[in-house]
Amino acid sequence: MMKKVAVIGVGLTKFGKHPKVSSRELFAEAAFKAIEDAGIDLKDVEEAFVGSFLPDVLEHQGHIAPLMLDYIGLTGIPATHTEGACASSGVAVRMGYMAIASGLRDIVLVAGVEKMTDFPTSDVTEALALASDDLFEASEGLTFPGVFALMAKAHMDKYGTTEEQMAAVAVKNHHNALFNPYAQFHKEINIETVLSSRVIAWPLKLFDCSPISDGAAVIILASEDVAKKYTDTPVWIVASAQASDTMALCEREELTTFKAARMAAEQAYKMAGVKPKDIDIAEVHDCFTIAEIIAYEDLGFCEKGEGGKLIEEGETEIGGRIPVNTSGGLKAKGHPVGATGVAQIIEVVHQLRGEAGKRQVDGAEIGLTHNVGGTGATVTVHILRR
Amino acid sequence: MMKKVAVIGVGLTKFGKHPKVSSRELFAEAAFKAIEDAGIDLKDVEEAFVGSFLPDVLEHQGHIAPLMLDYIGLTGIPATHTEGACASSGVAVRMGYMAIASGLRDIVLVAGVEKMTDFPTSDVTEALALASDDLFEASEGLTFPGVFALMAKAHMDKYGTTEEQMAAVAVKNHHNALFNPYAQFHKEINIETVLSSRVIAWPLKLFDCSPISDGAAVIILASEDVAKKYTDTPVWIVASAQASDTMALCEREELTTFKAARMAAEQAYKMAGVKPKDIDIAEVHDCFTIAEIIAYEDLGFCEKGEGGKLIEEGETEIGGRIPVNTSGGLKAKGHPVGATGVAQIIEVVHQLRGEAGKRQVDGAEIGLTHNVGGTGATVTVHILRR
Amino acid sequence: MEEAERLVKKYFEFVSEKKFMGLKCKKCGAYILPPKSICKKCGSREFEWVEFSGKGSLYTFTVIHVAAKRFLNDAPFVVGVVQLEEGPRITARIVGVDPNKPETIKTGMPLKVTFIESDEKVLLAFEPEK
Amino acid sequence: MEEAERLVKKYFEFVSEKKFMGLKCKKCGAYILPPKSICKKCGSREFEWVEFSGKGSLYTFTVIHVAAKRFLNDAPFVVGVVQLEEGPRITARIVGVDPNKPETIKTGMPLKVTFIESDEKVLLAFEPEK
Ligand SMILES: [Zn+2]
Ligand SMILES: [Zn+2]
Repeated sequence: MMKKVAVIGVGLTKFGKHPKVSSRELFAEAAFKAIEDAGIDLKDVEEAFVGSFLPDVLEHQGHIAPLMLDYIGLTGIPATHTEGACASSGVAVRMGYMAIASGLRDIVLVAGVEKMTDFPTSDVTEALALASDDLFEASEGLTFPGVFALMAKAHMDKYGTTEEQMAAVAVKNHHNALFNPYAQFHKEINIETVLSSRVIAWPLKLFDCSPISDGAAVIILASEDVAKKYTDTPVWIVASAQASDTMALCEREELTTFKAARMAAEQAYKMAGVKPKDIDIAEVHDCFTIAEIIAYEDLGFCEKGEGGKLIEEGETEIGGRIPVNTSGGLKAKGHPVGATGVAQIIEVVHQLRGEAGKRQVDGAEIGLTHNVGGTGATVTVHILRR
Repeated sequence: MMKKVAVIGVGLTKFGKHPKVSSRELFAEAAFKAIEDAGIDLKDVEEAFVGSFLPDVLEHQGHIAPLMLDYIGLTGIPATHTEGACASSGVAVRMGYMAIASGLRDIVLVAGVEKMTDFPTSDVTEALALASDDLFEASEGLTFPGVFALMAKAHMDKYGTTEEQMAAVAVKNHHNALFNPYAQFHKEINIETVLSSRVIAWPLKLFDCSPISDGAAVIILASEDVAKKYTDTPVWIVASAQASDTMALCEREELTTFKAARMAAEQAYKMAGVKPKDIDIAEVHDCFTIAEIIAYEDLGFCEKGEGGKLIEEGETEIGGRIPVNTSGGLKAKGHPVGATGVAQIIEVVHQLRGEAGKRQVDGAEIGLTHNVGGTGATVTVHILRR
Repeated sequence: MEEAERLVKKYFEFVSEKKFMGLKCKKCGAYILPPKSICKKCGSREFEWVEFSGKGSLYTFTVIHVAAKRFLNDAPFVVGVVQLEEGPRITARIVGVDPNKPETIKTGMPLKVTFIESDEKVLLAFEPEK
Repeated sequence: MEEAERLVKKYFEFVSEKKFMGLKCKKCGAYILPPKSICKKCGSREFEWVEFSGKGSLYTFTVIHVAAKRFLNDAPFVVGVVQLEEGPRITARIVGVDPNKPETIKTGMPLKVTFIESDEKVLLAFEPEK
């Protein structure tokens, strides 16, 4: 009953520092690339969804969806801003998917954007803490890295996960980013780099954390009929799932897993009719290294508690059993929070089209994206297929 | 092809000052009322949309959709925060409508919430200016009342609209609010009250402006089959439309009309198969008195330029040809910005069910809501029918 | 009904008086913290305020070195999730331990409630049970 | 292409140097302000920076009495939309008029560009053409 949905165009800015460049300009760069890539005319876009987390707090600008669209000369159509912390644009992708799957629209633009680097680190730290429960957790001094540190410690206690295993995630992702021209970092690191970096929220150190970044990512979604008119290489979104959980960590049954990720993954696998072993590549939400290890487990790439071993054994490297974060991930590609969900989709599209250059995974046919909002209170999972 | 969508439950908090009451608590009060009114079980809700403008800036809390849902004990389901300035929850209603019209969901919760009164007025003024173009207009000192003042002056110049006509909007809406137990103000005023109040942004005075308010509004939407199971008096959403425009006023062709309102209204009338003259009651976005006068014209209740005359002649009073803002409107019911779009739907539901008490419009069958985001860069129009 | 929702404000009023209070479900007897508008166990919305024993154990913790602006002067400090005797867990500052020696802080260690002042407010905290 | 997008920053650099510059579409010749990444008239994305004459007329205006925090010290002040000779309109401070006598400020009155300092920044402003 639901219609098929294709990604027919993608556009990214380089992630990293863009001093004094406003978010509307980052958006425009990515949007024009995506429109050109799709081969559509600007006026063909019928509706738009823009994911962004903190444009009001950081850049002093609210109501950004029509503002962004206007900056590329596109007014009139419905333009909606979705916010789900670091999953703001994963949520936008799902809204765009719904608009087309329902038969309401034929061509939809979905964007993610965030401008973060023109502000002092303590301001950004304070701002990111808005993604945790302000009354009961942030108010006690818990920061956003702190949230994941609490989970890292719980995972270490329960499964014996080590700081070296976490560091290995950063090493792999920095290596992958070497081959991604859009990545913020192009610098190989080793386990020692991570272990000897300064502590941010023990046991997490600077190199366990994704950086503060600016960037925008835009995709053009289309219905089946329209997709076939514009491209011979559509990439199909075969599952779009979203789940929620408590905001406060103290209310979770367990602190070694994201329940919302497990729920969204289960729904997505069912919707796509595939199993974890069928996934060829995955872009997962490694905002902190521990998050990638937990993602392996939540997505069924390994058993619960085996995530540390999976990275240690190289199974998630390019060339391994299930390459994860070929783009460099949030850790090395960069993490302009609102842009991440769409950027993950773009990396999978590049891989499934065979356009990923030196980081290409041969024969990749099915890819998955996993976008975690804030403390894990929102998670979206998408499965794409060429 | 799209399925029919009904409103089967509504819940409101009183609008006004709720010192130190957090937005999650306001939400909970409205949500439980709506769930009880619908007669459903909490667990029947399949998805939720929460509209809010500035929870991060004002209340220091981001990622509010899952947070709110968790506070009423509802985790797991997708929970999405939409932001469209003062149309944040008008947009949420449209997302909820889409989720059901598409056949994806049978029961959806749609909320609007805003907590504004615990903060100094200059902070709130600064915050509300986030709804205008920060780089090119707010940065020059233009405030949010200032945006509507620019339009008021243009309307006065072009059509001879008077300060007395604008004042009459406030007088009517304060009168209507006398009979609305949820309204912030229960105080009759007269033309002189408005004209003699202090200037906020000339020619707009204090009583031309809607107040700063706290409040929450929740509705339960259902598909046709499910609606019939729960209620004998469903109210159908027969049109849901949204349009966008430039953010900056200086880029608009005209400053005496909201193009996005005209576009959304045209689509809504077409979708519902009705004409302006068929509308029995309307809740329109009177954030400032001039906005209601322009709304009359944009919605086709009178010719362009005749809005001032329409209020002057009493046509929009209860008992007039087309009663507008029977609830008291934003002006007297209050305007917790993110809650307004859903609250408008609720007033129309009360009227169409015949539950509006002393402000009831006899025999009302078709109602319209008109929710303007920020400078008019987003407008949603909904048409409901009993 | 409106008053029943105002639980968060009440909770923090207790904290500011250095009282560690929580909710108890009138229907099923479950203890609830942080305050919620509904008992997740049984769906009841009838509660009473009860004083918690303040006893618990350390479930997990972190040491914050890079703090948000309002807590810059406190860093480094320990934040932990505390398993309370009554059933719920709560996130709080952990004091009386050395933030510079995290290896000496043991999950599972017994704790008792205390209160500290930071950011001009009273914060909930726990310290090792002697 | 990436550089072509950085128009906003450039515009404000000009303003800070007290130069009133705008875009001119290389294809259709339309003047564009505020800067946009595309010409709305013809869809072109090729522009050149040109100095605007700074002449225009008052299209509409307001007097801000209750200002945002950063402009509290400026109030009351006049903000107007100015119809520029080149075609576009721009929102700016209007100076050289009496904010306490709005009835003396006439829409349609001829204006010329000037610059003022407020909030530690240079702001675009217009004043009556003598
Ligand atoms: Zn209970
Ligand atoms: Zn042109």
